[in-house]
Parts: sequence; structure tokens; C-alpha cells
Amino acid sequence: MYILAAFILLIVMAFALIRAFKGPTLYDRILAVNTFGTKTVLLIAVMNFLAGRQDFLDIAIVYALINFISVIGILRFFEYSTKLPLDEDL
Amino acid sequence: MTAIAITRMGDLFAVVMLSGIYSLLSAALFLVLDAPDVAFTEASVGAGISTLLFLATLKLVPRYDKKSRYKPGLALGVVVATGALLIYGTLDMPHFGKVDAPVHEHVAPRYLNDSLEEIGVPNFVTSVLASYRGFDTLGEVVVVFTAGIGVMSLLRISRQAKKDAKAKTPPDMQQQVILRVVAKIMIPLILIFALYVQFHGDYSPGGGFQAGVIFAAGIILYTMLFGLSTAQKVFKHKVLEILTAFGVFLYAGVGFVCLFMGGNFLDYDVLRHDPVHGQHLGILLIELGVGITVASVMILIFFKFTWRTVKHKYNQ
Amino acid sequence: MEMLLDILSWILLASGSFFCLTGAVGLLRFPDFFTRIHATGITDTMGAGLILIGLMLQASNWIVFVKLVIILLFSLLAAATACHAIAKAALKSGLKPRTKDNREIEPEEQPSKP
Amino acid sequence: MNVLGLYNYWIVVILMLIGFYIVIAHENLVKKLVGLAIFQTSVFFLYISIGKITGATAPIFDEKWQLYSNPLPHVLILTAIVVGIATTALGLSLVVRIQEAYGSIEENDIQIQDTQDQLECQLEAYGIQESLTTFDQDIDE
Repeated sequence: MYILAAFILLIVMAFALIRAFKGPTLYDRILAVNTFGTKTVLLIAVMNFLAGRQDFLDIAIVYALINFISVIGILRFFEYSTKLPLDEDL
Repeated sequence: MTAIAITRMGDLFAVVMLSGIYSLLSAALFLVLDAPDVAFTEASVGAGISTLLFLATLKLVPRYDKKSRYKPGLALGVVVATGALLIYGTLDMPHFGKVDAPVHEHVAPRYLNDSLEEIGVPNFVTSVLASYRGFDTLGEVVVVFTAGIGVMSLLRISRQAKKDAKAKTPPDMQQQVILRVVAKIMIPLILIFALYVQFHGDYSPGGGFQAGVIFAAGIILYTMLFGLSTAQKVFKHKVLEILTAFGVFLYAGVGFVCLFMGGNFLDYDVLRHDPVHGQHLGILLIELGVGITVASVMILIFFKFTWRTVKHKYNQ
Repeated sequence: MEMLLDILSWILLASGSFFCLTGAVGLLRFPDFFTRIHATGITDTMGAGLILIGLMLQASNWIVFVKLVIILLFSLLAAATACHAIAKAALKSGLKPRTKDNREIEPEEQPSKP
Repeated sequence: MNVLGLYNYWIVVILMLIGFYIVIAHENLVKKLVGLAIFQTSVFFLYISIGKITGATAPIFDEKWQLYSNPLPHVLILTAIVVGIATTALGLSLVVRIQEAYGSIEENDIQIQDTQDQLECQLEAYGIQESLTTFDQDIDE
């Protein structure tokens, strides 16, 4: 059961990754990064039970915190940069 | 996994974000490879601090990459040749996950078998880090300290410019009410969690390095949401500089105290009557030193970068 | 009792995974930014909550349980706030939601709910 | 089977090469630093994967487990990561200073400016009062 959940989470992460690669606007990328981060937290929590060790949950907590901080950081640094065109020329 | 590494995009912002994802992924991989301590560090350092530093730099430099004038053929050739050589070199390496690989036969069994009696710390990584290889770790802390000094001297700002910028600093993100309220709830929790990581590092993944980084991340969040000048009221520049040096001093000082009490440098057995208690005390103290240094260096570096940003805005 | 808990937690895990999956499909397939954030923002919270509660039922000792509760609280707070902040920043930067009148991107598709 | 057991090294090599490629093929200094970070991570992976033992668990004492992975690489890499971020920060601050001094972070532009300065100095030393505009045009082509 854990394996199924972990597998689905991996698929979800792959989807988020594709969106982060494609992302027509920058905000799509930020959203993808955020989604990716929350899914990593869940994946680690599941992996914790999969591996049978109970020590890994600290890492999941750190992920949740760091993910939040980095999303806020990206937003803050992007918001105050000069007016840029929305669509990236890739 | 490797697909992530294709960070060859024109927009540097996108590159930085992808590198953030990349380090999250690599941290997950470290976890799979049984290295929770490393995963811990990579998650907090790679995904948190380094992404933020890259972003702070991007505010100061042009955002877009110029197209290269040269054809990448030569570079590709060099890379492929190196790769072929390296892969040829791996053919002699021991297989992945083998128990009898040469790495596992020299010092590692000693660490794994004896550290519980000698040091009494369940987390082997902490015992190796802080006790068996304490001198090594002291060197690493000094490197971090030196890098902090380097950044400080490179990004020095004159006092006059500081005053000018202070007068003009706009309140950052004042309009994001929800964000600020949530951050007010989160930041104390982050700091408490950092302390937990610091002092619980003997029993679970964690320790000075990770705790320092998490603590710094909490402060950085505060700085980002409430403005630099507010944050600097709490964390005075001078105090931080002193703390940076104090961490290294504490670490080395414990070593010298051991010397004076008749042991070797960083040999904590002599700190108390019972060697295990002495080890506990020594590890606790030097982890504290590491934590203080790392946290204050990270906060200082971030402050420096943010000051540059403010100054940059002011100059425009 | 043990059996009941197992079944319950499996159900929770499965449904949580399902929610995550739908959110990801939405993230990948929806036509513009605001529909995407709508898709992920809601399912993320739901899926994360369900999976974490499912894991909580399997927790062997109380410290694991408490840590899971902490993660749940953090993710409830952080995910929703981050989504809000992203959406607000996007709106402020001039990204328009796609409505019936405003569909410059892929105009042949039916717009979904803004 | 014999060769496939080495797949962890191959992943490391591939990552390392991607990092290496970014470092040598791109002229943007920030991107070079990202490449350097990827290169670094590949080395981390090398160490950690060497330390892994199949069927073992994380090196934290637990009654239920007998076999632990090797803690030594973990220690080395743990400190290396923190040192890595410190050096990256140093590199980034150098980039910031370069941007302020040259107005650009592309290697090419910096090199052009450097050669120009050098030539100006040499010309002055020879006492030649020649304008450098023609030279500028040459370089732009």
C-alpha cells in the first residue's frame, strides 16, 4: 500500500516537473516548484514507513519549512524586480 | 533524476528554480541511500539558502543569458571524452551496495561497533563528525567562517551609503497581510525546530550544521517579509560578527580545554570523570559552536546580499 | 480493531493519492495559470491531509504521531498561504484570468471555471 | 550483471558531465556557478553511493537493525555541503562585484574589456596617442 502511494506521488512529481519545464509563465514554474515540494514532503513521510525507520520525519518537517521559505523568497525577489515581460522567450 | 540537470535555459530565474527542484530531488535520493543527515543538510542548504542567494544575486545582474557566440562542439567533445575515460575508470570499482567493498573495511566497522560504548551517541554520524573526526570538522567550520569573512569584505558597504539606503528603504511586502500573519506563526516554530535539531542531533538526524542553516532560514524569512531594517534591529550586525567568531572560538576552545585537562586536542574523555559523559558534553558544546557559526555566517551573507539589492535599487 | 485501523488508513492513503493525482493532471492539462493554481491548490491540501492522516493511523509510537501532526499543520498553513501569495503576485503582475471575453491563449477550447 | 552493478557510478558520471558542460560551454557566470553546484552534487552522490550497503539502514542506532550503512562518507559530505554553500556564496558575491565593475557577467564581454584596457595601457606606454575606435570596431566584428 505504501508502495502504491509512493508510486503515485512519484508520478505526481513527474507531472509537476514537466510543468516546471514547460511553464509558459514564471508563476507556473513557481506553482510547480511549490507542488513539487509538498509532494516531496508526503513522499518522505511515506518512505519513512516504507523503510521502517522512524527518524526520517524530521526531514519531512524541514522540507515543509524550507519549501515555504523558498517559495516566498522567489516571490519576494521576483515581485520587486523591475517590470519584466510576462512571457519568457525561451 | 538526471532529466532535471538539463538546466540550459535562457532565463536565469527558471534555471535557479530548476536547481531548487534539483536539490530537493537529490536530497530525496540521499534519503533513499540511507543518509538522512546528508539529506537534511542538502534540503535545508541546497533548496533553501542557496536558492535564495542565487535569487538575491539575480536581482543585481541581468536576468537573461546571452546566446553563446561559439559553437558548443568543442566543449561537448571535451565532455564526452572525459566521460568515456571516467566510465572506463569505474569498471574497476566495487559494485553498488556490496558489503565487502574496501570502503567498509577500514575505519567504518570501528565507528559502528565501538562508538556506542566509547561515545554513547546513537547517531553514528554525529559521533564520527564531532568526536572521531572532530579536527576535520573544526577545519570545515573555519572554512565557513573564512568564506563569511570573504563575502563580507567583497560586499562591503560604506556607512554613508548605508544611511542613505536606510532612509529610502521601502517597507517590504507590507501589503501581504495573510503572508505576514502566517509567517508570524511559522517563524517561532521554525526557530524552535532549529533548536530541537541542534540539541537532539545525538539521537536523530541533525546537528550543528543543519540547525544553523534552519535557524538562518527562519531569520531570512523574517527579513524577507518584514524588511531588512526591522530584522537588523533584532540581529545587530556587530553582534552577528562577534557570534561568527565566537562559534569557532567555542569549538577550538573546547579542544584547548581538553589539552589543558590532560587529554589530546578535542579528546572529550577528560572533560568529566566518566568518559561517556565527557564525550556528551564535548559534542554538545562543539555542535553549539558549529551551529552558532553557521547560522550567523548565513544570516550575515544574506544581509549583505540584501543590502546590495537595496543599494542597487536606490542607485537606480 | 487493528484490522479496522489498517483498512481505514489504506482507504485514506488511496484517496489521498487519488486527490494528488487529479491535482497533478490539472496542473499539467489546464489551459491557463489561474485554473492550474485552482486545480493544485485545493487538491494539494486535501491529498496531503488525507495521506498524512492515513499515515498517522499507522504510527507505532506517539512521537511519530506528533511529528506527523506537526507536518500536517505546517503543510496546511504553508501550502494554502503559498498558493495565495503566488496567485496574488501573478494577478498584480498583470496576468489576467482567462474568461469568456479574454481568451487569447488557445481560444478554441472551452474555458473552464476561472 | 557484472557491469550493470556499477550503475551508480554512471549516474554520477553523467551528472558530473552535465555540470562540467555547463561550466565550460556557457559564458554566463551565474550559470557557471549552477553548473558547479551540479558538479558538486555529483561528487556528493559518488561518496554517498559508495557508503550504501544493500539491505542496511541509516546509521542511527536502533535495536531492530544490525547492518548500517557506512557513516564516514555521510560525515564528509555533510560538511562538504555546508562548505559548498559557503564557497558558492563567495562566488556569487564575486559575480556581484564583477557586475558592478564591468556591467556584465558574460565572460566574453569581460575579456573584451580587459584586452581593451590592456592595449590602452600599452599604447600609452609607447606614447602613441591613437584613438581606439578602429580597434573597437574590429572586436565587435
